[in-house]
Amino acid sequence: MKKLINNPDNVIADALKGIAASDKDVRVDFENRVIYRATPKDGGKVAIISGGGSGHEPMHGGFVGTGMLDAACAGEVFTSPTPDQMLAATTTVDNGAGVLHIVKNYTGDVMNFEMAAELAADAGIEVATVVVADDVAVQDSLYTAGRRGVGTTVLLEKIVGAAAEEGGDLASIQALAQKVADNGRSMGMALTSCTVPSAGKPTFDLPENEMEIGIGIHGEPGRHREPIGDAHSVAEQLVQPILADLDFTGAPVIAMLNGMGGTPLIELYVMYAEVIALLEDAGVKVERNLVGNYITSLEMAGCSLTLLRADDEMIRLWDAPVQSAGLRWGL
Amino acid sequence: MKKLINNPDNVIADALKGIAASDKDVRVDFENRVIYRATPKDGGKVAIISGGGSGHEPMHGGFVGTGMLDAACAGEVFTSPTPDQMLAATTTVDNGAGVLHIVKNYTGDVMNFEMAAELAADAGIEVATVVVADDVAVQDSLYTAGRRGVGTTVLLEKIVGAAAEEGGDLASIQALAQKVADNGRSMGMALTSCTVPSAGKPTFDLPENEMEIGIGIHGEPGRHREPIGDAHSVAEQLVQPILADLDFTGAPVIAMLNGMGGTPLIELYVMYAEVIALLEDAGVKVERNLVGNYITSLEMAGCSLTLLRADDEMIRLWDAPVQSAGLRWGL
Amino acid sequence: MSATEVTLDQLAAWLRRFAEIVEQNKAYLTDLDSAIGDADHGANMARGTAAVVTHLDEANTVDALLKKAGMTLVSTVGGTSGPLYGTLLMKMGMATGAVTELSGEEFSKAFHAGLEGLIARGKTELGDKTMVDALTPAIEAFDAALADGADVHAATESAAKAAAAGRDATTPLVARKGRASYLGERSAGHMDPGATSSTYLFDALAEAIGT
Amino acid sequence: MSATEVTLDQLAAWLRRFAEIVEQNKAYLTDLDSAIGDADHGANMARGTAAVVTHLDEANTVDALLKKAGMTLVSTVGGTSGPLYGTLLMKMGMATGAVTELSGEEFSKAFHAGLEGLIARGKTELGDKTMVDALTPAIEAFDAALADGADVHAATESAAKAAAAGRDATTPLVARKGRASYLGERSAGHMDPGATSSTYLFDALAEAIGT
Ligand SMILES: Nc1ncnc2c1ncn2[C@@H]1O[C@H](COP(=O)(O)OP(=O)(O)O)[C@@H](O)[C@H]1O
Ligand SMILES: Nc1ncnc2c1ncn2[C@@H]1O[C@H](COP(=O)(O)OP(=O)(O)O)[C@@H](O)[C@H]1O
Ligand SMILES: [Mg+2]
Ligand SMILES: [Mg+2]
Ligand SMILES: [Mg+2]
Ligand SMILES: [Mg+2]
Repeated sequence: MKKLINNPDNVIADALKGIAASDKDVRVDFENRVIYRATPKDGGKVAIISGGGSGHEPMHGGFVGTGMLDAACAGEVFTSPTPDQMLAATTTVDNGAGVLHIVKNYTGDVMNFEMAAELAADAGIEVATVVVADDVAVQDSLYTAGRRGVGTTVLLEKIVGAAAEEGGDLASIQALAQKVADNGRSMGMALTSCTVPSAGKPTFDLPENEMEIGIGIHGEPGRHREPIGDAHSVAEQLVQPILADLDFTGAPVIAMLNGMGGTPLIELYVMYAEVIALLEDAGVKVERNLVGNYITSLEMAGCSLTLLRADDEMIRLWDAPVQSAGLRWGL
Repeated sequence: MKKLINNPDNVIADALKGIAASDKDVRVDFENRVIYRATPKDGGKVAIISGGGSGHEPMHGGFVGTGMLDAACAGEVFTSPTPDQMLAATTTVDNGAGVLHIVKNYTGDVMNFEMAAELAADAGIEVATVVVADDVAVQDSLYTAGRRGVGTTVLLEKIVGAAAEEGGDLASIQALAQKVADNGRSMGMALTSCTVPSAGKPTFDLPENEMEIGIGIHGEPGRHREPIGDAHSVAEQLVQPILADLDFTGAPVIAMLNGMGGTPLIELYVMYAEVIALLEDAGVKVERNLVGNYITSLEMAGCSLTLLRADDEMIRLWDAPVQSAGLRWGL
Repeated sequence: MSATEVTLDQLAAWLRRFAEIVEQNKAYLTDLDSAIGDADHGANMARGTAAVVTHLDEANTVDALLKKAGMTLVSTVGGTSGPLYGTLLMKMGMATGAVTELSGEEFSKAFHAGLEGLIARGKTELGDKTMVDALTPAIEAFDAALADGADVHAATESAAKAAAAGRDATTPLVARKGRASYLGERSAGHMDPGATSSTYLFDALAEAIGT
Repeated sequence: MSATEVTLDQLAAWLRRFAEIVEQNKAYLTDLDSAIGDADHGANMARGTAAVVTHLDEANTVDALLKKAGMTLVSTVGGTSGPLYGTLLMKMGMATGAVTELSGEEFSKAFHAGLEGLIARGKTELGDKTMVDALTPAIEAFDAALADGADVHAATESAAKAAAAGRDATTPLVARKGRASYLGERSAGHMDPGATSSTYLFDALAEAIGT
């Protein structure tokens, strides 16, 4: 295992120290492993909390800041945080206007956030929850855990964060969050596996000439394997299932081409050129975009595409100022 | 070779398409492979140009924008651009106030920029040049090519870009650039090799339990190999040679902990925590920092540390607004 | 010697032994989770059970012991197994009362309460390829053995055997819950990690009561 | 047949053959550059020499041919080898004048002019472990053969042999220029990639004039 770490069991604690040392705009609660804004917004702002397993940096801690999250809970690598952490975060950030929990649709995340919400409600805090389940790689059905929550989470945190900054109330923020969740779709692929530090070896073996289509951000196997294609054919395998799942024409679209952590930026640009050409052919109008590492899977090489069928209001909120380690503009 | 590309010979052309599609703040000259600001600053501003081999993204193209570069020339992967490219860029951006060429100290880069400067001078354009040679891994001597230019380039482009934005003249800008170059030091290491697309295989083999200390950003071998240590001992091997080379106490320091392209952000934070602890012990006061991928080496796993012994003026210029794909704040 | 009661000490020994077996099989659990999940089940269970062990001396009653163990799992594990194993033990504790030993019947009642809580939390059914597929037959076998007149120790041995059979039966199944469900048909042919760690719960119990 | 002149066609054939040999040895040159450089020398030289070939028909005189070839290398290669090989050919062209053939002596004069330009651009000396270590002995051998009364073809064959010997002699050297110099003592034991591509220049010349 080739990693720049100390003890594999201390990766989260060690990384939080680095985050605290490098980012003066956040405050880290080391005991509860929660990252807060250094200067919370005062007044009756709805607070926005997210969290999940670590190993997806900059998500979520890197999105704590003005115009985005109020707090993020860091779980162990690929393991959802515990209810205690989320309860601590919820209690701390509540301003009386209520708290939105942004949850990615994994059994663990959903259950732990659920328990935290129950405890917070007990303590008299109003909590609303949005669950992101946007990964079209997963064949959805009533009898499964549903789709995984992936890239749309990033776009949702930005848009909802801006709305909260403007002073929306909890009900309207939750409705907006649900709308974003309903209109986002993602699809990912991997060239190589990630290695969970405590496991000490790659989660899966992918032969030198193969790729995995439909990979999850925790290294969960995807739809199938096949020989590595060129950027153009990989782009087709990301774009097609997304467009087959939801109509993205006739609305402004926000696109994110996301690196899984081990993909050079130059390759993401090559992929983005292919993706945008396919979307243009399909009559999809991308009005805003992100190209880079936003929701990663440790050192995995690969990428994912997220499309959000937005509206003018979402675009306006997208453009609103944001100042976090991971996203920063307009301020 | 596991890469998201089409034909290995077209990587630069393809990536430039993606850059043009994703970043509305730049304009790409595909023929000359130059990235320009979409809206050049008018008036008599000194123009700042950089360039070099590709594969180090976001450097340099990602640093084109308000408060930083006016243009960047993209060479083939790890191959300096040609004089034609730099001449085209120089001619285009010159406003009458002259042009600064930012060059990293590699024989190819120096020679190609030199030829471009000769041709530009012939065309009546005032060109000044700063050469960055900050890599302490290289044992310097009068009889070698000198030190490699690495991370200080990023800090220099930011600081000098801000000074040019404020309207400094070419002589003062060149003096500032030289001062930054003289006061920056870097040291890097790798856990894995990069793979040049046209080569099709890793530049070097590094056994599963070994790391290379003093690696270059083109996969040039470093000082030595040794068994992988923990983050703490790796941090020591980066910090010590830098502090041994220049006194960083008694001045505000800007630190950059840079990922080589394939290193997860969580590991960079673990490393940064170790680095900052060592610097504190040594009495070095880090006033500003960057942690992330800024000057990469394709998919190489590893990191580099850059320290700049700054002064109040440099810190002020560092804090000045910048709006580029790779660095963005204050705007 | 025929054991009719399970003592507080035996229950503490049970959780201690559970932690040991999990620690010994940490890499194996993670390997199973690598195939159809995210390669953390071993680390999750080892972290949680080790934390449970540090609190075993604090409890003077069975309910306190089990509730504390459950809460410790919930607050140290995270992921899917934290809330589920945590709920199992917490609900067991809530079902026993402040006693210092349990009869076989009382133990069975606690198990059922725990399993029900786990199933409610996880919204699972038997056959979804989860830990429930090992826990359910184990508890049923425990009951059946007691009904057949077996002592508690013998009943835990039956439970352990049934848990193992339930675990083995997860291999051909297509997962319908948890992370493995994302795989669809590709989840078939792999043993479920959570069902595997559940067998350790009964192995540990049989050992703790046997000694 | 004893060749005393080198024709424009032979010079075009030379550069065409150089491009072929480079293309055939592209991976090898890159391998050599991987060991002590940045793994691009094969791609650099192949890209540049292929571009040179597309312009060979445009020139009617030796100087035009060589200058265009040199400029093409400069504007398509980049890196270290672009300006250096480019300067070599440009300066050779500047030294010949608008002729359609060169005598052995004229060719030698051109070579010297080219090498001088290259050395001035690269600030190198013999023994720095660069292409100069193959080019210098090759040109000296060319002169010596002519002085010994050899015809131009035989002289190019001597030059090619000397280039190869010069290339081999780079192996034990510690690099003092270029990217390999960063390695210090670790550069010893590796053949220089640029010296290797330089030998192809003379191999190609011997073949082009021999035919
Ligand atoms: N809904 C559920 N109900 C019961 N058990 C479940 C459910 N979902 C998953 N599991 C169990 O959890 C195990 C995985 O646990 P673990 O790897 O620790 O959590 P995660 O999947 O969050 O990484 C699975 O092997 C399965 O036995
Ligand atoms: N200063 C110099 N003078 C002459 N030749 C040089 C010099 N520096 C390097 N070289 C030659 O250039 C070769 C490397 O060329 P190439 O790999 O194309 O360029 P780069 O080093 O820029 O990647 C070396 O093998 C060496 O022969
Ligand atoms: Mg997990
Ligand atoms: Mg090069
Ligand atoms: Mg798991
Ligand atoms: Mg090279």
